[in-house]
Amino acid sequence: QEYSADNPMTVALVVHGTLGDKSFFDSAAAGLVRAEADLPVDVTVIEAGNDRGRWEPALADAADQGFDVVIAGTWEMNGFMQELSGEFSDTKFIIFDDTPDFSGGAFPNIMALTYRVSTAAYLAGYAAASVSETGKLGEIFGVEGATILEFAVGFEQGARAANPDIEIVRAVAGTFTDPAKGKEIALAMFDQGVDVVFPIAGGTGIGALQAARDEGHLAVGVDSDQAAIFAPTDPEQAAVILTSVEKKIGDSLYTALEMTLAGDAPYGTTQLLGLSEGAVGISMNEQYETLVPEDVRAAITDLEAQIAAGDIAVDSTM
Amino acid sequence: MTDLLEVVFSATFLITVIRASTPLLFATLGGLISDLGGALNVALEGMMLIAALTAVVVSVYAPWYVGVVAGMGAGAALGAIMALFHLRYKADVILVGFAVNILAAGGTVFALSLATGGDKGTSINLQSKAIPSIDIPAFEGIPVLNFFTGHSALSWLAALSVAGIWYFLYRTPRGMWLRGVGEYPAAPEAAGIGVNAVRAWSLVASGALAGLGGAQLAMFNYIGFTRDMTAGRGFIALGAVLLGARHPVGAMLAALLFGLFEALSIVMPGIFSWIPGELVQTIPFVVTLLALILFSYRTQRAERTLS
Amino acid sequence: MTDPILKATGITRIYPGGTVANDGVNLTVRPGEVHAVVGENGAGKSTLMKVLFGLEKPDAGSLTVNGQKVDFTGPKDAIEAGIGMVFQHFSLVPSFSVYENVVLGSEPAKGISFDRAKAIATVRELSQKFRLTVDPLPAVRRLPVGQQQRVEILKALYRDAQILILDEPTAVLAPQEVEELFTAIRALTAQGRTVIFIAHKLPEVLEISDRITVMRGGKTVGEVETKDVDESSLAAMMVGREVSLRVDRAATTGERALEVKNLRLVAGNGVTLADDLTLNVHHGEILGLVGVEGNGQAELLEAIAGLRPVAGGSLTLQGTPLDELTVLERRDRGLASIPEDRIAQGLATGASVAENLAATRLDDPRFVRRGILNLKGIRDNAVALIDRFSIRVGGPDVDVGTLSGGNMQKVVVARELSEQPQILLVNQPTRGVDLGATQFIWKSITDARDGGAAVLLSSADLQELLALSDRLVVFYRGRIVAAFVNHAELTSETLGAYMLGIETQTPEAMAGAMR
Amino acid sequence: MSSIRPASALTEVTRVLLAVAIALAVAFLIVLATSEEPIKAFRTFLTAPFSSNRTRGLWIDDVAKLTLTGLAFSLVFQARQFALGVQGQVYVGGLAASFIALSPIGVTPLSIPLGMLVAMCAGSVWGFIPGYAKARFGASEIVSSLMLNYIAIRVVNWVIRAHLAPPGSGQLNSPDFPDASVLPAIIQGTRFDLGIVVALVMTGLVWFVLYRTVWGLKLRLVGHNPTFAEGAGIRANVVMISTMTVSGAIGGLLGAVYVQGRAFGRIAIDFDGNLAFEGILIAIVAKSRPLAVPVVALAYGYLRQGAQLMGLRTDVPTEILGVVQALIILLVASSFTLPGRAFIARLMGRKPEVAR
Ligand SMILES: Nc1ncnc2c1ncn2[C@@H]1O[C@H](COP(=O)(O)OP(=O)(O)OP(=O)(O)O)[C@@H](O)[C@H]1O
Ligand SMILES: Nc1ncnc2c1ncn2[C@@H]1O[C@H](COP(=O)(O)OP(=O)(O)OP(=O)(O)O)[C@@H](O)[C@H]1O
Ligand SMILES: [Mg+2]
Ligand SMILES: [Mg+2]
Repeated sequence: QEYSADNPMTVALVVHGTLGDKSFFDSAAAGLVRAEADLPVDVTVIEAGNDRGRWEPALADAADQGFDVVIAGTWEMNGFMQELSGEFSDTKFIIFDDTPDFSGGAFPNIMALTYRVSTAAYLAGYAAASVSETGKLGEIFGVEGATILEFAVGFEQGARAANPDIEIVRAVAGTFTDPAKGKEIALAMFDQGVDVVFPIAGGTGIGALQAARDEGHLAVGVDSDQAAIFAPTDPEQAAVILTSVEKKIGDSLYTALEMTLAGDAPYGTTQLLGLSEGAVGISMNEQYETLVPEDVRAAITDLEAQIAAGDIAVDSTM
Repeated sequence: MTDLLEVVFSATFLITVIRASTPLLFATLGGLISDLGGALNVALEGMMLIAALTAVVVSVYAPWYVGVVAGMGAGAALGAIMALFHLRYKADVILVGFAVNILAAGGTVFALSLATGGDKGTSINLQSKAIPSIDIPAFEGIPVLNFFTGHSALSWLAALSVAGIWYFLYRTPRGMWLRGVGEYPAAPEAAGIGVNAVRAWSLVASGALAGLGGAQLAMFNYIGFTRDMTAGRGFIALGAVLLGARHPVGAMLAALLFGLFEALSIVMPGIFSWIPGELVQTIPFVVTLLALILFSYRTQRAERTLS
Repeated sequence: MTDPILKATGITRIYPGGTVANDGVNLTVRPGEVHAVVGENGAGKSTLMKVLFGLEKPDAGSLTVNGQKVDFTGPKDAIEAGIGMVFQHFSLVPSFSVYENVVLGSEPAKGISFDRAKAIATVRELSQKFRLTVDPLPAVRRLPVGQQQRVEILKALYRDAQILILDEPTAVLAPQEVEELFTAIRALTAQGRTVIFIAHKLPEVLEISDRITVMRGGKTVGEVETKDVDESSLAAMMVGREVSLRVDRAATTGERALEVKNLRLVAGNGVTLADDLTLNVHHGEILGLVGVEGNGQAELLEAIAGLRPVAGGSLTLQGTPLDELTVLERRDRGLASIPEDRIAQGLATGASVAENLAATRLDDPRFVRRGILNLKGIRDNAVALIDRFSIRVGGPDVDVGTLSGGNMQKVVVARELSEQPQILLVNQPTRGVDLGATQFIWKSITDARDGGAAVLLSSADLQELLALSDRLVVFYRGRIVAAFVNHAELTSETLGAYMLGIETQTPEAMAGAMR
Repeated sequence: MSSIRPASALTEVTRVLLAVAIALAVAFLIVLATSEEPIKAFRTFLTAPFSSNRTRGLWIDDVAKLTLTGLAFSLVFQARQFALGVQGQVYVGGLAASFIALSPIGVTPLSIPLGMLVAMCAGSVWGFIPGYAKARFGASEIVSSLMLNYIAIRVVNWVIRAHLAPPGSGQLNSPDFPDASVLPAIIQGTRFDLGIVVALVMTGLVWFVLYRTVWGLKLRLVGHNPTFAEGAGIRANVVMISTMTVSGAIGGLLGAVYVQGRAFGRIAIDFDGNLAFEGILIAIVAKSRPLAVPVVALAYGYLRQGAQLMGLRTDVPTEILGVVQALIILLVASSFTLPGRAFIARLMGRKPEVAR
């Protein structure tokens, strides 16, 4: 089928939560907005909200409404998508951050995008441990979920690579929506000697970033280039984010739509995207250059190459 | 264990306790005022939430104190709405309170998305302001005295409010009216006091205080608004009212107790990493429950003693 | 003839629900007089007073005070016009002190603070001036009823009331206290104040008032000079017919039914409510419990009913110790109870008449089989009782809360007396109930007695006690201070002296009346 | 509380309909002011739930759940208790049912009934605690039941994450239940499952228990006047505790219907989506009458589903439903016809109406 500006491909992104997390979903939505501007696609973002009971209906509703491509993310939506893919065999589905089991030619209309995010987190962990003066890092989790731990294992491995004696404390906030709590946790961590925090906790994590700003400590951003997000409105906040572990969901979705339009998208397979594909990485921005010393940056560039080449095996939960 | 003790007795921990207690204390005082007037205010949660959003949005365009006053005003307005439905239209005050909570849960997200242009999670693309902390450099580093520096301006206001409310309740005529209305409304009614007016004002004051709590939460504890950011604090405050034996000083002690446990639940994961996070998070609620039972038991006995 | 200080013309008040409580009522009160308003229950007296005090807005009619037409929107306006009111039910904040209650609403202030010293001094001064002795400092809930009433009057005087409305002030007082109240009323009128006085006891009305307005069925049926009427002519005006409230006393009494020995009742804090109570009640007699409210009679009844723990001594029912039995087990043994407050204790308003009539017998196979309700049985029972006790009600399924007070009381009486009880506890059976219903309830109680019930009767109305009881015991401060076998010469004055602790019987005299 | 006033059924229904109409009108005004496509949005709101088998299934699934929570609240409200613990009971009940489903019994036909039974037991324990705390210590059931909700949610979430989720997956839900542990669908491929039957049976049961058994009569008498009930030989405390316990069992059952239902068929963290609380609204509008509960749930479930589909398909956020809910509660709970009544009752010497 040929799509054109007059007859665009209709695409729905089903967000199982809401936009405004400044990381995960916003990144996906931003990629699609870019796609809408550049490509003959018509994008609708559907926010399913935080009620788990509504996620499956939201996805089904999108399929039901006849969108050409339906996109959703993570293991939370994976199962629902697998169930729907049979009923809506003419619809194309893209799942990011998780994959179904394609063996035996199952799910020919699903394309999975997964990210070796631990590789990027490795680099961030290396940077964080290198700039830490106290030798103590803190991680704040929204919940102890798979996607969250994928960041943590890489981050911790990288940190140890930089400083074998590094001490890392973990805390679980139990929520992605309580920034006050994230802030308190970070403040408590700073009080216990932590000087770099890595919040992987959505809105809760934003509170932790704010604590770093207020206390003059450092933080590592997550999912998107969070320094860039804050720079226009809150430069002080941006100035303490030494780098971010980016999962370039938006970019990868853009590419996936491009391929779909061109007709060469590998539906029925998993795309494992890592450092070499540019789908994950750390933000090498102005703040990074200021906060991370020259020699560490050089070492990181080196490590990046080694990981890409497979010389360093980075842990993964997947 | 020694780690825990070390942390607990540090000045920063005490400051954390004060910070965590301040929103609770305001809400508790709010609950106290309306409870003494005879109306149990279960809407503290919703009032705080709406006040938090109002404070944040207003402080984008105005100085911080205007934001605080706006939050207070939003709470007071909700109190007035409650008064209208409860007193004028005779709706049960608990139901009215729940209506306010439901309105707040949905309405704030709706309003936030309008204010931020579609953001339903947080207000971080709004540049809201913070309540300044009052630092006394001379005290820093001096044991005991360092406890008095670095608190939010509203924490001091909260402490003053405790004294003010105590004075109001037990030393002024209007305070006497309020207590009389709560205890036996027929008496002030017959004395020509507008019972409904007193109740209405108590709800408005209750809302204003809860509003201050919301402002502190969104302009100091965390700077900005996120959905459901009150996270049950309004209900804990309700427990604190009962726990504080319906007295402002008791309310303060109860709020501090909860602040203490909230702060503990924050530092504990760093120290006892083996305890699951979810279980640590139950601490404030378990403490509320146990304290409630204990105090109810004691007041029950005290009341028997009186009759 | 002086100009009236207060004049109500054509007052009509229709309550939501359609009760015409006042129907074109006229009232003229002259300065410095004691003006009594009398009428049966529900005649509309209280409603009229509430209109005078601004608590009810009349649907029609007008009020003038001192020749000025007034239109009250609330008690505040009435107070400003110089009207004070003491309610049938006191309006005092229990935990507040006497002086706080007196000044509540118009407190003396120093700056923004309440000026306690001044309040206390003012209250002292007022109580001396009007001979209403009361200590300003204690909390009112610690005061006896008579003193609480003085606080109420002081409240009105503190607001400089020129016209003082007293709604049934004597109902709760012992005869001696009534005398004290009358002294105070005379002191008031001597100083130029006017008093409007409502009472059901006609001798009192005749003693204290100068003029009387009689109401019936929401209308004024006449205004007379007190000196021109006597008790029977007044009663005839009120009721519209002759009434007699005579009952026959029991000639014989049977077995001992209930033994109370050295009973001690204690509040939760250890304060003694009653001590060393010893008395017996026999089948076929009515034992009257005399005493000012709050002297332990009600607590004794509660203890017998099983609603209050016993701290010492014993209660024995036909030889069985009562203290191990639950409320239900006591009821199964034939205990029945007509409690003091029908709405608070006697009924489940909101449930139907039929459900209320069955509520105390939920183990009766007529009503419940294997935990399942027998709706027909419950209904049939109600239909029968409604008929037998002539309860005025639309049907057994009507919500009991919509009945009039007298009919509510009949529901309670019907339930408790539907089966012949062995022990009957009765507290204030006719409070707020009119003559017709009173007659019926008295008859029901004496019928139960004649059927063999041992009856304990407590009432604030001494006439009621004297009319019904075979024997009487007097309570004072939780102890029994006197006992009498009822006889024609026994007067309420005699009883009153014991009730107030002015006199105490010798143990021998008491033993004579203690069977 | 509700249902004190004797008002004819007809005026009651009129009042509720008026309240709903006003609430919808306000919602429409808000949509008009904020949406780019107000007409489409509002049409979606009002028609979408009935548009397909799938959406009808969603609607009926909600109705089943709303009915159960409405019943649980009605029961405690009839006894004049303000216990708000249904949410916590849903969690412990859901967890209990999941244990059965994930055990070897899970593949047998026994799984569903046994799961429901165990869930009811768990829920009743959770209902018993505030009841006992109130009867024995006088602890406010409002506060204690809310605290128990928070505790249940967190503890259950922990069990799911740490013990039920497939090890190492980092997922926040259990594996899917075996088919024998999932309620059969009544309309294939939709959420229209056995849950609605369970809810309707429960409605009949609650009605029967309340109006046809002696326990129900005692419960209502205690609700009307506990002092009187004591004097009549009914042990009010026992009734109070048992009421909260039974209501807890219904809450637990709802938990089972949640996890066994076609919507889930497994247990996940935070699974109730705050629906349990909406039972308060159902109970209020139904005046705590069990037979009215499913009717109210049917109508309210429709609005709820409409709001959600509007949230998915248009630019109007689902959260507008909060405004509609709040208005309905306010308007239904208010009395516009009898102002000043409580005040008169007070002066007539009736007990002053205490706030609760
Ligand atoms: N608030 C009310 N609502 C409806 N009806 C009422 C109300 N108050 C009183 N009534 C009714 O109005 C009538 C007059 O009552 P009112 O209290 O004035 O009588 P009363 O003469 O004072 O009687 P009592 O001697 O018993 O005090 C009665 O039928 C009563 O039931
Ligand atoms: N507080 C009240 N609210 C509403 N209606 C009331 C109230 N009090 C009384 N009524 C109604 O007023 C009417 C008259 O009451 P009232 O007590 O005068 O009855 P009654 O005709 O004198 O009967 P009885 O002789 O049994 O007292 C009754 O129908 C009663 O339902
Ligand atoms: Mg009457
Ligand atoms: Mg009267």
